[in-house]
Amino acid sequence: MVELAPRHKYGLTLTVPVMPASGTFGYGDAYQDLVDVALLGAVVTNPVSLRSRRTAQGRRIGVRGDAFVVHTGWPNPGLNRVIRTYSETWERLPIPVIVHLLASRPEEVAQTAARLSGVAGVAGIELGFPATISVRDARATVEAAANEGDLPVIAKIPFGRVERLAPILAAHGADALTLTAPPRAVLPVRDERAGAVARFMRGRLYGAALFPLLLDTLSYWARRLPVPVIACGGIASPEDALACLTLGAAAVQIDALLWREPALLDTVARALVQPQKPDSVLAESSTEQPGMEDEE
Amino acid sequence: MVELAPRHKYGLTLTVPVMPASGTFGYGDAYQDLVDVALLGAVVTNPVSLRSRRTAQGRRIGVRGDAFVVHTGWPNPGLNRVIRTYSETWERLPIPVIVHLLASRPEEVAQTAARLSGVAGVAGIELGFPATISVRDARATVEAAANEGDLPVIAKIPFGRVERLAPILAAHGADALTLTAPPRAVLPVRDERAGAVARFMRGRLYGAALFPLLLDTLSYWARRLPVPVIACGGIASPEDALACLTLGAAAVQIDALLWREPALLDTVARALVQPQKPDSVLAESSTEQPGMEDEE
Amino acid sequence: MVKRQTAILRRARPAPPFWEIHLALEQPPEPGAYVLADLGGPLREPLFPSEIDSAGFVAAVPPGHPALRLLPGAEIDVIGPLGRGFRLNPDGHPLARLLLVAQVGFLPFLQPLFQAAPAVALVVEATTRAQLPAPTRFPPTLELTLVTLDGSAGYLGPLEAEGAVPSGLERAGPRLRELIAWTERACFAFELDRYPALAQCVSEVRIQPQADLAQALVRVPMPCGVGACDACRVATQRGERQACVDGPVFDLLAFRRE
Amino acid sequence: MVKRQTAILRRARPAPPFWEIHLALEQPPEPGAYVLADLGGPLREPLFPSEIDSAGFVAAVPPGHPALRLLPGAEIDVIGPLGRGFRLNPDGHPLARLLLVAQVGFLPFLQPLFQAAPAVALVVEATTRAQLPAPTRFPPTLELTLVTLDGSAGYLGPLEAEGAVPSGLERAGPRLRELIAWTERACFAFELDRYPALAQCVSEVRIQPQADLAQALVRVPMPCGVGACDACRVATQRGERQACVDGPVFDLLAFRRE
Ligand SMILES: Cc1cc2nc3c(=O)[nH]c(=O)nc-3n(C[C@H](O)[C@H](O)[C@H](O)COP(=O)(O)OP(=O)(O)OC[C@H]3O[C@@H](n4cnc5c(N)ncnc54)[C@H](O)[C@@H]3O)c2cc1C
Ligand SMILES: Cc1cc2nc3c(=O)[nH]c(=O)nc-3n(C[C@H](O)[C@H](O)[C@H](O)COP(=O)(O)OP(=O)(O)OC[C@H]3O[C@@H](n4cnc5c(N)ncnc54)[C@H](O)[C@@H]3O)c2cc1C
Ligand SMILES: Cc1cc2nc3c(=O)[nH]c(=O)nc-3n(C[C@H](O)[C@H](O)[C@H](O)COP(=O)(O)O)c2cc1C
Ligand SMILES: Cc1cc2nc3c(=O)[nH]c(=O)nc-3n(C[C@H](O)[C@H](O)[C@H](O)COP(=O)(O)O)c2cc1C
Ligand code: FES
Ligand code: FES
Repeated sequence: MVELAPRHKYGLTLTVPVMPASGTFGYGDAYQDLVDVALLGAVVTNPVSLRSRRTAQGRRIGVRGDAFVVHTGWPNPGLNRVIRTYSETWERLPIPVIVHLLASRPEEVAQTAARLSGVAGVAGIELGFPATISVRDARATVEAAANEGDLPVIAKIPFGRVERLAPILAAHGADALTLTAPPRAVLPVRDERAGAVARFMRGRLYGAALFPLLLDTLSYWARRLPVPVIACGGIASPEDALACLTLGAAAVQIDALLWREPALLDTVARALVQPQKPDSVLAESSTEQPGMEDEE
Repeated sequence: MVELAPRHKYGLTLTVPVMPASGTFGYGDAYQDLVDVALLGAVVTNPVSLRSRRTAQGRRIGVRGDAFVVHTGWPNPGLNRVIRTYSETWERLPIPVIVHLLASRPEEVAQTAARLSGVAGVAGIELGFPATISVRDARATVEAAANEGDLPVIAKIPFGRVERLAPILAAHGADALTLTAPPRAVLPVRDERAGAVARFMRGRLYGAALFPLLLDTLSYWARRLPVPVIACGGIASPEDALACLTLGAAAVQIDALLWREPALLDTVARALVQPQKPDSVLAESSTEQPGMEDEE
Repeated sequence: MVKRQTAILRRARPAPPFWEIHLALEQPPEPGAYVLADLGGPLREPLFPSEIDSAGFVAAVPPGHPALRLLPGAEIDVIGPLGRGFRLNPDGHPLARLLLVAQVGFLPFLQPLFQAAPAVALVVEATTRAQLPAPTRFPPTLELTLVTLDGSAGYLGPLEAEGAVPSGLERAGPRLRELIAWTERACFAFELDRYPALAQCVSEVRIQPQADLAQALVRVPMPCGVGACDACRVATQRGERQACVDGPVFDLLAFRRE
Repeated sequence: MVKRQTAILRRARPAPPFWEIHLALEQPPEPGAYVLADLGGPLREPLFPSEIDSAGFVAAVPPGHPALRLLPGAEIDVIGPLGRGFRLNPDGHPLARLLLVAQVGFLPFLQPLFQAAPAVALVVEATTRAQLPAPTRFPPTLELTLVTLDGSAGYLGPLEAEGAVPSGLERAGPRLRELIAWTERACFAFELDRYPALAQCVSEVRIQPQADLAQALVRVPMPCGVGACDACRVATQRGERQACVDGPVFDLLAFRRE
């Protein structure tokens, strides 16, 4: 059992500290044939906006070694249609549903959070921000979500903005923080017809190579923030997930690496649900000060 | 021909905009059997400190997919011994030598820069900073290097600190900027004897997967900074190097990927020395506003 | 849909430039449907059947495809079958006449349909003569129409173009329309951006076409295959659809311009 | 040192747990020296010779080693030969007596020396009996001393330990000292952290040892192999040295504690 919203009146309790990351798992039932959601702690939905959004133009996927760039523009049919389409699924799911909201203007987020508070099965909100959002706007957005809805609010911090955003959002209404959203990335696009690199694509970067950056951020921030931290970014195995918990994360999100290996979600969940024996993986260092080989 | 220090009285002119990154190529002659340095624009030395530094304790190398973490502690015998050992090599090399200095206290950097100004073959200084250096210290360090020595000064910006450091250092004496130093990273270390993940290592992350992050940074910053920008981070091919130049970089550094493929340096140099024909790779977008598929 | 380990039975190159990879699979995908295979990259790759047999299916892939790093005997992990393939006899009664239309690189997607009806006509469009497959490669029952963009062989393409042509050449458009008028079903395999104009051709010839009269296979990246990632969305007349689950085969007329 | 393409000639497992990979190479590395091979990972891997022949050399690698992803016939890219290997006859005159001492996992590094002198003694230390190689694997001329850390076979290790032992067991230390007193040259292959104590043993037995009397192969990561990256530095009595170019074989006594 892990409590992701200890300061919230209802709380947000997970039996297992594992969930998919927003944008990778659909709205709850896309993976029903391949993933046993009952083993997970929660489901986080794909991003939802108040009004519908269309798919982005241009190249959607670019592969770079074992990393890849994804560019979708977060298409979705808008809040009301998402609720109409999926509320039955959410009610039926045996685990809490966290709806990821694309944080736009605070008034809109207020409206959205209020609307979601009544929906059965929905146990929390995760807010996603544009990568370059100002501290002021991010704070106003979190406050709006916390004040106008009655659901726990998780803020997903853009990559590279932890220092500036995380402490402030934790102080202004965020019940938990997800560290971090995938980094923004640019990749040359090979135009196969022209046979030359003529354009670039912009998108979010995924890959196991990002995991060492996540651990670096966790190693400094997880124990300095006053709210639970959810680790996200390149987690590729149960050992990775345990390393995140050791460095102070309360839970983990498995991101787009699950597309290659959907079973990763269940595998990680099974590994984390077992009580950790004293001599188990990572146990040596799961103390307050995990064993870094060198302080430098 | 590319001028890396247009504001400097001597300048720093390269015939080809390609060089190895500090920490990957030794002090000039380590790769003499495998790389034809005459093809390169410059050599950047391994980091040098005023006093000698010992090798770091603990695990030095950790591999993560196609990325890897390196932890050396920047061992070096100190400035005077480095000069004694390598000044003949530097004088003999047919290309400019840029000495990378570990930026510690401004007084030390002032001393170091002054000492290097007299050394034959040395055409510039690149300053490296601790990842968490304060803006004030970084600025004082750059000012000290620029005022006390008479060599062009390149500041290598720590990963994730571009926004806060680059504009200020460019305004206070940096003739050029290297974007960026490798990110700090943490990786679980599997203790083979114990058979369990018991510790973590900290170091700098290298890998082709970092290149999309470099391009993202360049796409925004290269044309907004008032000094030439040297691109560094995961460049793995001539196409990558051309993409950097297209996005506004004046030159590129090839980093630790050259360990696997030392020929990469010469390959990139050969590709960049050829005058680019109008219909060549990337030409379509080598305008002021390179073609991003989407502004989002 | 299931996830399972399968083996590569055989690799051959009977029809260059494509390589054929024979995969063992109990429940192979239907024509136009696919499996997602873990071929060692960070994302799975879709494999479409170019032949289906009792052991599994054959995927024909272009040179450089990641599947070619694997040797016969290699075990690979596939998820599938996935997606909706071609729908050839929706009313239950078998087809008499079938039209297949493809750009040459997409020919393997239609290959399992080469003998799907007593009368099958195939239109292949290539940039130039050298890219066209030898007519001997096709079953003799197939009525073949060749089209090149430079007029170096067969009709002059592109298929949807109109207007005057240099003497000695004949436009492909009228021939295509003839075949569309003739057929009971038409299956297209082209880059997505060709479909609006091809849909236009069909709707000009067949005034009140029934649903699925003309079908179009859409090839876009499909990282997840189950409707989770939204990377495969395509715009249709009825709104956006996911190629991975709503397709990859759509009613061609869904791509008509307003 | 050169960079070249080479081929894997053969793969076999005559001496489990190691796999033997036979590489074609005109100028193979000497015993204790190495090549850096591109085996598909982001960093090259060192390959040390366990046998050297006219076609090239054999590298014996443990299970799971990235070289095992490659099949015979595969082309690989190697840089080398690199580093300083064992120095067996510095004065030009051939050795009569040679001592080899290794932890069992490092045995392949010493294998090319098994017949390097008329009289060769080999000391192998393993955790337990099951890890020890069968004596039949060694040339009959080799004088074999087995050591286990749990006393399940041979002498009781570790080699450098002293003090009382349970009855029925015999400490390995005195036997090692005997052999050190006897030999003209001693070659060690252990984890780096064992060398200070082993150096201590040697300096206790041989009062004024000549340089390179005892030599130690150091296995640390060597990403560049040419002295450029400083990842392979090891502390010696004369300051830090680079294992890749100053070693991998060092004078054991350089690792003595002050
Ligand atoms: C050893 C260590 C000491 C630190 N000391 C301080 C401190 O004294 N005061 C403080 O406010 N913060 C400190 N930090 C935190 C650091 O400044 C970053 O805020 C933190 O790494 C999270 O990075 P981010 O906000 O950029 O988010 P991320 O998305 O994690 O950033 C991506 C990467 O950028 C790098 N990065 C970004 N900003 C910085 C930065 N300012 N410094 C170093 N790396 C950065 C990180 O390596 C990170 O991996 C420290 C971090 C570490 C690892
Ligand atoms: C489309 C776009 C619009 C931008 N608009 C502005 C602007 O209006 N004002 C401005 O001052 N800067 C802007 N930036 C710059 C941005 O804030 C970062 O400074 C820049 O990406 C360099 O990142 P870094 O300093 O963290 O260095 P890096 O080492 O490159 O940081 C690593 C990664 O962290 C991410 N990152 C770090 N900080 C930020 C941040 N503040 N915002 C977004 N991503 C970040 C980047 O994605 C980068 O890839 C913009 C960047 C982009 C790509
Ligand atoms: C209103 C708005 C909200 C956003 N919210 C998120 C978010 O929730 N999560 C995120 O990663 N990026 C968010 N972004 C940031 C990105 O800049 C970008 O829109 C998003 O990452 C789309 O990814 P793509 O590259 O797949 O199109 C948001 C952008 C906008 C305009
Ligand atoms: C005085 C000092 C100077 C530093 N200069 C640099 C530098 O020039 N380049 C860099 O990448 N990191 C620099 N660092 C930052 C790092 O925190 C770290 O010391 C360095 O990256 C060592 O890498 P390692 O992980 O291989 O030990 C410096 C640190 C100190 C203490
Ligand atoms: S491939 Fe992921 S939604 Fe279609
Ligand atoms: S391996 Fe790079 S210096 Fe030795």
